[in-house]
Amino acid sequence: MKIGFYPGCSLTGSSREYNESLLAIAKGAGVELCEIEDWSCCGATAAHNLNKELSLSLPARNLALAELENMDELVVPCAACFNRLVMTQHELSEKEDLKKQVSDKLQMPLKNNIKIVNVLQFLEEHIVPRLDQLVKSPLTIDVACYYGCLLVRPQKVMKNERFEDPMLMDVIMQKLGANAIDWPFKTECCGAGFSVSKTEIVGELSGKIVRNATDRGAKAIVVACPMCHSNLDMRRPAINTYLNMKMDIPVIYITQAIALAMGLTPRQAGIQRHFVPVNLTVNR
Amino acid sequence: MSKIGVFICHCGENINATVDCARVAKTAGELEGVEYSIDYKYMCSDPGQTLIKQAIKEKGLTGVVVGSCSPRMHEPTFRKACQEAGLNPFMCEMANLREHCSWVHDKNEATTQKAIDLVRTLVEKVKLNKPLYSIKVPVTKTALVIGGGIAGIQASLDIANAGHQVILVEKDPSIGGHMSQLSETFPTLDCSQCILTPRMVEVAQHPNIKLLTYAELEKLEGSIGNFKATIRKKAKSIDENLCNGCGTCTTKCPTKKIPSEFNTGLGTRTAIYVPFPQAVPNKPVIDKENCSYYQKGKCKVCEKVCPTGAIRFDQEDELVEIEVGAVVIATGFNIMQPSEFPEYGYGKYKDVITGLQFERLASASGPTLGEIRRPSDGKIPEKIVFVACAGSRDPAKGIPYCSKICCMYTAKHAMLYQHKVHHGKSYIFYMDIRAAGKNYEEFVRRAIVDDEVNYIRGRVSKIYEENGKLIVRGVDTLLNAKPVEIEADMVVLASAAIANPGAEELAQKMHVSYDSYHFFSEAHPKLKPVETNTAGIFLAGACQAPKDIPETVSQASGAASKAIILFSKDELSRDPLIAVVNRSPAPVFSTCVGCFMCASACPYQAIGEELITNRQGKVIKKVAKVNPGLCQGCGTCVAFCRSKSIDIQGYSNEQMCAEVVALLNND
Amino acid sequence: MTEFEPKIIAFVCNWCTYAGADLTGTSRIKYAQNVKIVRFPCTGRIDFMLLLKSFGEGADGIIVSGCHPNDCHYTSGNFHARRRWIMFRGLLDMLGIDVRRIQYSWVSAAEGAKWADIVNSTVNTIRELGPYTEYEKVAGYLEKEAKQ
Amino acid sequence: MVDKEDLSFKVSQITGVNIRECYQCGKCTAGCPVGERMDLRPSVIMRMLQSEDAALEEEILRSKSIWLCLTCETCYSRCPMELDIPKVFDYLRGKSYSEGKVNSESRDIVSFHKSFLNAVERNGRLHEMSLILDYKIHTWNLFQDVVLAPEMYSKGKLSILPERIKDRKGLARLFKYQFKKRKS
Amino acid sequence: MNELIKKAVALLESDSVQVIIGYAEGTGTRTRAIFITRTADCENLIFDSRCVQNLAVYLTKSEIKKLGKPAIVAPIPVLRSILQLAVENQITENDLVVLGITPQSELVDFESFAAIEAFLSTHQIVIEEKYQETIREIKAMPVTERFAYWVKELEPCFKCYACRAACPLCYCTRCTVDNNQPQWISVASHPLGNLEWHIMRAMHLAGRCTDCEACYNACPMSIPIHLLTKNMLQDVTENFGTYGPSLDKLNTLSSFKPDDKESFIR
Repeated sequence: MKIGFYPGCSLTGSSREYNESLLAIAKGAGVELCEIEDWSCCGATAAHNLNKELSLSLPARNLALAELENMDELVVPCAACFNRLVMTQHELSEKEDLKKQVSDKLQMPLKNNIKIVNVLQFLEEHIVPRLDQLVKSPLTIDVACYYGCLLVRPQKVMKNERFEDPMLMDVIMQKLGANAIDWPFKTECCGAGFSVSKTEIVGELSGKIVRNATDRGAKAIVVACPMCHSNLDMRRPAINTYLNMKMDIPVIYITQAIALAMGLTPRQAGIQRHFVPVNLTVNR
Repeated sequence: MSKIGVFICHCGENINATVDCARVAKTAGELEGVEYSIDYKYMCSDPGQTLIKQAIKEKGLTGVVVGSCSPRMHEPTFRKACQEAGLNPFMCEMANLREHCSWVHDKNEATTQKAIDLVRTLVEKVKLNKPLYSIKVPVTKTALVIGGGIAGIQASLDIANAGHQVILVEKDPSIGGHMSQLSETFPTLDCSQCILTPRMVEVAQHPNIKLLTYAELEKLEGSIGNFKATIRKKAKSIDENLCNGCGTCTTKCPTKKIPSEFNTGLGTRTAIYVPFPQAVPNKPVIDKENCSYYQKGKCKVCEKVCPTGAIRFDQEDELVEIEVGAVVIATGFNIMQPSEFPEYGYGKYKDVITGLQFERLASASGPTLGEIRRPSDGKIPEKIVFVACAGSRDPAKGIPYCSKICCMYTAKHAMLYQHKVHHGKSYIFYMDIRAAGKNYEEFVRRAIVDDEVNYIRGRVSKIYEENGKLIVRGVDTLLNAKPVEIEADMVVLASAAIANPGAEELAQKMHVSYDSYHFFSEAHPKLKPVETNTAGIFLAGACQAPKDIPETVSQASGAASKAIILFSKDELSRDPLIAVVNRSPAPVFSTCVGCFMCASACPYQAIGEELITNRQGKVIKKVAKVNPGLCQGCGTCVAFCRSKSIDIQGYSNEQMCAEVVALLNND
Repeated sequence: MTEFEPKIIAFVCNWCTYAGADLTGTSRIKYAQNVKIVRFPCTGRIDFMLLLKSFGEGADGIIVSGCHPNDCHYTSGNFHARRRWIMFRGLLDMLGIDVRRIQYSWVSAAEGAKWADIVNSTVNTIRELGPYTEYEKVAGYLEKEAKQ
Repeated sequence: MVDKEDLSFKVSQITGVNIRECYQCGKCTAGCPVGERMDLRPSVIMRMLQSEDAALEEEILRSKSIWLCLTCETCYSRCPMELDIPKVFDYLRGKSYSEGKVNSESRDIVSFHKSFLNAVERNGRLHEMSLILDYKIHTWNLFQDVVLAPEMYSKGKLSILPERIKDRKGLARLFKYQFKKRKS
Repeated sequence: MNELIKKAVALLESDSVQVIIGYAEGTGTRTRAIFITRTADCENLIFDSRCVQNLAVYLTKSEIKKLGKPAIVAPIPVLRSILQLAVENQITENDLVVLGITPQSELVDFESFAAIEAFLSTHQIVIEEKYQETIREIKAMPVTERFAYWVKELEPCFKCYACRAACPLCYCTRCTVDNNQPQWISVASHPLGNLEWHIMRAMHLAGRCTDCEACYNACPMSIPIHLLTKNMLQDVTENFGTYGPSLDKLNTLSSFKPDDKESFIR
């Protein structure tokens, strides 16, 4: 089985540590990820908001490339890219004429049937079954698993049974030895694409999330989305301004948590790249 | 030879405006076997009917075709007219020249030609009609009432008071239903149990009512006037004749932590229990699922303490067969399940409760003795939020309909809360206030104006807990859709009324139809609101659709009166349009080969066996036989029979074939 | 040459579609005259032999209609009918009898407009398919015989 | 002049969302993370579309709300009528943008999106540094985030040189391309 | 098949049965059905691959019934027919002794019909690939061409009803084709009458036919009427799941599921 890999732009830049930690655990677990040759940006919210055509053709280009490389499934760790790819696949599968138009423009065949998986689905299928052997130093802290919007919505396409209270990440964290707390902000929005243009909105929305996690005793917030991460971590000054207090709860990627539990060094997991210092040695 | 009379009705101008009635009559008159043909302005009028009657007598007609409106309209009229003139009523057929012709086509040659075709078709059919005679069926004057809530209680008392026997079957250990759980009732705020319990006692003491609690319908066979019901009496594990209801066993039972169904999980009960103090019958049952003896083989405390020796651990379910003439279904409703509200945290947060749970909190007989205390810590909530339409009018949750009772009980809940917690603040999120009923609107206004309940028009999107408060995120659509956040101590969801689990299965057992939400369907939404599609089975209360107490009681009395009307005659007369298995001279006797596939296709189990014996009494053939009391005349067996050995009177193979041939050969 | 007027026979149950067609009338919704109704107690009663007979007698098209699933007055006649139609349709298709010439439908007593729509669309379909000459040729032997 | 086939009709036609199904319960607004900040809240916009009033429709296209929407889909996931409000907003944004009706206070959001697409058009992948520079030039918002950049760089989160894809010709084709327009 | 002969002798000697229905040498290389009432004739019994006639047809014939209780030599197609006849209330377990024969030509005893069903569950009806192919080809024809094909195929039929006589499931006292009130189908062997007859025959076998091919083997004109029933068999499997006679399953057409799927009802 050939597992394709679409990193997306963030993972080559501001979310480099997400990429590093994912590849590190895949390697550690002996799972090969094949990066799509010459992949391009999915268009993100920008194309989605301004240019309907691009919002379909950009993701479709990557799907077509993955098909050309005969990939059986495609891992898309960035939740935003994942959402765009899945939504594109969904829309094109419902509209045959549109699919043909896009395929013509790409000058590539498009079967539009590749299985697209997000990082949690990937972990569940390929890493979780091996966790028993892989976990060397269990994490013994209380964590708040934060899913954000893009992994669970729209419910009709994502088909998550517990879209108000997803549990997949919680289950993985429990397997790493951590205690995933029950909290109500799992799927609240962090402010997403407004990081640069409306930073004060991010401050408020992410602030509420950070505050609730802290209030409920979490010692770290675990995420699976570069946008969520940059808003909760890099935008901490805006958060602190909104909350009028200094919050120091760290935000880590689920892949980093696994990497650490597997005994990789914090540097291998890319922890040093965070704005909010990470110290996970606090015992419960 | 056939002597058919054809009578073409103009229906004023209704038919004649587009169909040339005179020509239809004239053309029909030329058909072979037609003795007499005429058109007339109003065939259903007295003179019109006289025309038919006279023709029957004077011309010696053997069959009649009336070309007029739909047979669904006037077939009984014209058949009766024929009968009065001495012609067997089943020798009369109708051609539908109005609904199926003149009203749906423009005036032209093709329309008249179609009318001629329709008349010719029915003429060919009627030539093959045979005189038929109504079937008389005796009536068993006992009613089966299923469900012992207020609907079943009312229906039982009405039928019993009319002098007929009633068997009331209730699945729980006590009758009383949801009404017994309610605190006070809108719009008068009288205590629910105070008005209900006298009725419950009346049922128990009525000489004409036989009460079977802890029992369920297992099977229903037969048809109107003569049903045979099998009732499963679940083992109560006590001898009811010996038990005197002293209650020693329930106080001594060591298993005490079972969530009480009656108190909607807000209180507990023992394994041997009486659901509530006023229960009828006031005798306990053992809940086998939770009893230590049944589960682990040890205990028997109840047996030791019982002064009359009434405990029977070895009791088994008992099946009893009863014969009844009518059935009233009064199985009530249920409320939507907690798992359906993930965004409201129901099931996750203890202080998010349903309206029914609030009823128990507000009830003087409830777990808090009528004080409004929240389930998590027993504190009196200072701020309480009611959410109307929790599930109702919500297609995404599978319930597009309005549950009808929530607007009123939510107003009542807020009112009761304000009466009991004077300094408290209450909020109701609502979409519309539906208060159509006597004194209902006034009641809601009182809640708003006098009791200062805050009505906020908008739905709640999410409820979550933060710092010990329930944060309710809603909206006020009347303030330019301003988002509203309330920090509440308790939230009450007016969760949707849904059909009882098992309603579908019960409907199938009784062959009554049900809607897509599993509420039982009435025979006609306007004119037959208490009848079902199955004759002799009637509906009462919320099993048909959500409804409040006054409406339920009215419908129950309606259903009861339908049963009483049925019982007012000693025998029923039914149309003889039923299936028959053919008979032929020896040695064939019948062309039926006895494969009995018709029997498995019959929806009414109306097909049985008949043994054909020779003179020495030796069985020479086993063939199918239709029970005329059970057959409803659908004809499924007829279409299925390979050798055409079974046929249906009034729609026989010959008749239908003749119609097809006549209809298609018009040149 | 006059336009081809399809001859269409409709087999309907008394409780749903017949009543639905009555409602079409009461609602004064117009439809083509080509379709003529034969009333049956239930779709369960509609024998496949009658459908066959109809083609033999020169029908260009057939409509078979009854209560929606779960709405049958006799609770299950329409379910039996549906199975029979599935099998019959498969057989006819195998034999090259044009299944497009038989329109099956569920029309309830409340669906007056749907009945008109079924009638009109069936008439249009049959109009497009033209007279059922292939079958007529086969059935024609009968007439020839009769004439001889 | 009121065009009977105007906005609400087109919305329904193109998005497949039947505006008439909205019964104004407000659950979308109640759950919207930016509902407080919106000038026209989701349920109000739905109501305005139902009105078929050209003046109100114009107001929608010029509103801040459509640009404030985060497309978090919370409204859609909880809507009792299962109306895809985000899809409606997508359409409204597209229309507002193409007709030059973007609210002046929302131009920074649009500028950001434009800068983003510019950056992608150049290289095929997003180069965050270029994006931020481009955005700053277009909005004259030169000092925003000035503190973040050095730290990002020091943590290895900003690369100076962009990554470029090989098939830039194919990419250019996509950027030029417009779907065959439906009859409008 | 000495074992078979021994068994037959024993059955007749003990008077457990009065007649053995089996196969014997016929003219030329063909085999024929024999009805043995005397032990002496038992040695005529044979069984080999040439014995393809479906003997179950005799179980419902009154002439055979008169001879007394039968034992029947039953290879797989016969076993299937026996089971279907049992389902249709035409025979009971006490009415006959079944001398089952496996595909390896071994003799098996069956205590009950249920045992036959259990045995047959490991020998499901399978439509051979060559027939599937032919059916696919026919169905691929344009509809008018397909109709013409069948009209032509059915043309040689002269309504000898050998197909009916050979079919174990055509046991009606009076066939509908012989019913003239009403005249359901044209009796003459012209194209319409032939078409109607074969449609009716196939429909009457819907969900019942056990694919023994006796009809086709009996047809003097070798009309491929078995393709019609094989096609129906495929339709049954496709639409309603598994196929084959079963004691506790209701017949395909006299039963239903509320969620039966179709795509053609509007």
